[in-house]
Amino acid sequence: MSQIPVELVKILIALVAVAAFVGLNGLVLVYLERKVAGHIQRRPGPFEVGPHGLLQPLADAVKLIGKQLFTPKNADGFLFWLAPILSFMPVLLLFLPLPFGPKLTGMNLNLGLLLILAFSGLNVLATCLAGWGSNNKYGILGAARAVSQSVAYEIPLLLSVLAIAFQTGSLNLSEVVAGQGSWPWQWNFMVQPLAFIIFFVSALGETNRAPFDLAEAESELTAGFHTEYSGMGFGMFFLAEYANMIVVCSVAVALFLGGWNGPFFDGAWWFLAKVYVLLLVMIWLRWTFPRVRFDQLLNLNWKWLMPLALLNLLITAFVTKLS
Amino acid sequence: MAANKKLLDSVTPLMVSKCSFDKTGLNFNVFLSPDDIPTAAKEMLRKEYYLEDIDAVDVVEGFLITYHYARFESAERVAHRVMVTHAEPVVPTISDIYQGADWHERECTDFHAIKFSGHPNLIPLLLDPDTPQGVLLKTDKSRKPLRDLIDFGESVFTTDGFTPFDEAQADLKEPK
Amino acid sequence: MTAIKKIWDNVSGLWSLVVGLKITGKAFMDKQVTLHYPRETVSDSQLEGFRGPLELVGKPKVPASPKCIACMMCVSACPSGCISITKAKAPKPTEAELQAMKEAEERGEKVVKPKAPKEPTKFMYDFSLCSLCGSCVENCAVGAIRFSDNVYFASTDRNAFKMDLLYRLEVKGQRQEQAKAESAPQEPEKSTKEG
Amino acid sequence: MNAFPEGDFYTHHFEKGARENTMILNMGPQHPSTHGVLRVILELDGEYIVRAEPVLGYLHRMHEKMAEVKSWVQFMPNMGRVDYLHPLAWNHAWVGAVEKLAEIEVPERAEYIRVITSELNRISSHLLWWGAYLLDLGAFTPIMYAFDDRERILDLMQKPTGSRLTYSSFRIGGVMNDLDDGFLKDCAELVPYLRSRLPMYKDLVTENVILRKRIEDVGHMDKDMCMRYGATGPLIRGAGVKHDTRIIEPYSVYDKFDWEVPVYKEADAMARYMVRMDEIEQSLRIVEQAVAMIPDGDFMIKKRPKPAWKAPAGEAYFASESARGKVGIHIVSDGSKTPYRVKLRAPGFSNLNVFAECSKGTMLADAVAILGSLDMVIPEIDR
Repeated sequence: MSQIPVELVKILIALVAVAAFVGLNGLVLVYLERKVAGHIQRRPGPFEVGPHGLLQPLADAVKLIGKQLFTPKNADGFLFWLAPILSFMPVLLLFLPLPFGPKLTGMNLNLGLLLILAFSGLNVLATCLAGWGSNNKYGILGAARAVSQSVAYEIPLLLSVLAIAFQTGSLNLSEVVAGQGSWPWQWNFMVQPLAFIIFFVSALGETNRAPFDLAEAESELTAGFHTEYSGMGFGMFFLAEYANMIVVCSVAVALFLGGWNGPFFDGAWWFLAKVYVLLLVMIWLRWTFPRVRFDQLLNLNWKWLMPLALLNLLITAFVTKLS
Repeated sequence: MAANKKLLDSVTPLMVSKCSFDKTGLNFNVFLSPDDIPTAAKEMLRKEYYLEDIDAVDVVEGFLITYHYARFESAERVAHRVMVTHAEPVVPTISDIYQGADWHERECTDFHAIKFSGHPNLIPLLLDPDTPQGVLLKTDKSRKPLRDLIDFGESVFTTDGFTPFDEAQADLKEPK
Repeated sequence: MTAIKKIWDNVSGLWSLVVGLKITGKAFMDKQVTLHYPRETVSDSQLEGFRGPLELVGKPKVPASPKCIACMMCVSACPSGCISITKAKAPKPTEAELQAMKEAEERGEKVVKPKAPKEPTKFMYDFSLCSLCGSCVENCAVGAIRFSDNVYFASTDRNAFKMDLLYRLEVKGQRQEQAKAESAPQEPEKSTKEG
Repeated sequence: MNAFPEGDFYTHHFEKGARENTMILNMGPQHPSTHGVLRVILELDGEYIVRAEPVLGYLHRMHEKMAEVKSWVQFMPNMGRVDYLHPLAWNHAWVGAVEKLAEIEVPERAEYIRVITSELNRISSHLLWWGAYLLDLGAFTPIMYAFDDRERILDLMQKPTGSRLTYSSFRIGGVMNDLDDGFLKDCAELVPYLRSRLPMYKDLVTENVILRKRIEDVGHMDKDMCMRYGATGPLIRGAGVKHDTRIIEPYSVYDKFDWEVPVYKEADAMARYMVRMDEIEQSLRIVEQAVAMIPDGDFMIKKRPKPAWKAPAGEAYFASESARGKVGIHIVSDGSKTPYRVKLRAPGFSNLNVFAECSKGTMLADAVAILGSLDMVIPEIDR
């Protein structure tokens, strides 16, 4: 009997931990989103279930799980149910290379950044399948929007990440974080402000968050690609959306905001705190702005973000070469 | 000032009467024969009137169809009126001149079962397609003669032999 | 020139986004404007002018019996036909009265038949039909109906909206008397004076 | 070939155009941005609209038939329910038409009360439109701020009118209730408060670059188009024509106040948006002046019409300006207890008619922006 490789056990444990983390964070984020939305709109938000509505997301989760799973007529059953699974599963992998703390990494990979970028691309496929498989016209429109949007926004995202990679000379997230100091002025954000802004805007586009939530624009497409999903089918998309938000924010924190480094006490709490600050900003943006139109969204990408990101990359390359 | 009296250059109305705006909200009543309606509408569009609405009143003599025209920049309301019989309620459409008339005409068809000849899309608008047309039609008993209802005001132009109230028909229906 | 203007437009556009964020951020910090319904309720002063389901007004001295004279004005005024009133019938004359009437007739005098009392025996009101327009209240000659201030009236049963207003008035009157009776012992002097 | 042979009457009637690769999309009657139960059948080429056809009648209640069976007084509550967002304009049109027919002289104080309540109602209607339009465009927060302010107006209006939504407080010959001093004082206080909120609206939404990019140069409706369709209200004012029934055919006491009709030349959705935002300001001006100028006197004529009141025979047409445009009521009376024929001209009916032509060749998102900028109230359109 051959021995079970230690690495495999480690990854399995990490995956379970990540799944728990994603689930927990999803609940917290749902609560946070609704609470922040409420307060921005000068109302209390969820209030009835548990103290200050703390158990509301749990109740919602139970409700979603308890609902009937419904496959629409003439839908492609296989693709239809593959889509939510496909949207959720890769997200777990994305968490593996994230450096939560100096020692707290699921899988310390040299190409961690590449893994994240590669697997986050899979999400598009899920959206596409969901729209196609559900045999719904709104779904197809939503999926078509989502695909062109994600494809477009991946480029500036990559380019801005590449700028950091050039600068630090590594694709290992832990190394990138370790290269930054404890104080805010030692973080990459100070050196690469443009890359950070481009990354953040592209991240909004990539995760389909307002004002770029065109794939599910409810006033136009009712619910876009997940129009036909009920119960946990919808729940999976929902969870995947929040998990994706956490991933992009974590990457932003690791690349630009010093990761676990922070004044006085380095550690995972700094990482989490920064991630949640970014998430709050995302939520804040969502509840403030109207949605952009589709051609404007692409214009913004191709005419502004792309050239700027390229320019930024060029300058970074120059400066790195010179120094 | 004959042209002014007639109000319209392109067609000869059957009768033009003047009303008090304060009393009825109308400046002029223009009686037309059904065939002249589109020509008159064309002229009204040229004179920068817009179509407010089209409505029909079911009276003993037939249907009195009223086209209300008004102006954007001054208080003026002209009513084009046309009488059609119950037996053959057909009026040519003006939806190719005033596109807004499209829905008004369809509504009229729903409510009074009036046919607008030449209308491209005369399908039920407000009513369910299965509902029979003419929900606002009155019964023979509840119909009133036109002269009991509307005072058209002082006539300024009349084609010979025209009266807005077709007396003969009204007398037939009301044996007294 | 146009290029500069274009760039300026874009910058001011971006600034407008920041202004928007500032406003929502301020609202986030501001206090909330909603009421936490089950724990807080709308104050009575804010309920002024509120129209709940109709109720009958009792006579000032006998709160359990209605002011209504069954003139049917409200019934004819109501656009939706939600009120139905049954008038009281003339009481059946007793034997003695019948006798008296007969005698009067024989004597050639004017017969005095007992008149129907001017009051309703039944006052039914269908709240589910009512459009709360107030025509009945306005047209009532004696001010016998008014809108109640029952804000929290809700029911899942359709029949709960068909109300017997006479019965409700009676119950209300009884309750008032009860309340009076209960409050009476607290003021013994007053009650003895009344007694 | 139709992939879904089921369809219904209207989808069967709406045949696919000559172009290939188009799809037919049923937007509504249950769709978030068709505000109630409007249904639009669209032929789409990708995201672009080739053809659009609104299908009405999902909220049709046949008010015109109801008018023929109810008495003159009894029809009043119906007017509160035709257009639930600005019912007082309809109230005004109905009482105006009947008063014109019966030649009733209304006390001046009653006219002032009508103007004050109707203008407050107009503001609340515009506020709700503003919030709902932003909701269409994907901003969720403005509607809550609008409701906050709208709620204050409703709280105030509740006292004299007895309702918060479907007002029917006008009466033939006057109004239902008098305004007391408390109301006038509160009203005078509310006006500056609402005015102080307007800059916030401007900063949060009007100046917002995303919104401007969304609705500028979208949904072009010029004067010619409005004329052909009979579109009125903010549509025609957004097309650069100074047309407001309150000024053109002055009714009530509107000619006594100092106010302006906002006019924008751009004829796009942004122009219509700006017209409405400016109208809030102008309505505040009217309310402010009316509250200061309101004379003493009766609020109802001495001989109020009883339920069985008979109007004289004849006809009358009365127009009033609602938040959506020109409301017209045409009455034909035979001198009996009930009207012989009542025709209601709903502004939304004509305004929505423009949509089919206007949305041609635009993107789906633009169609939503155009539809919102028309400010539809479906019960009014379907009547």
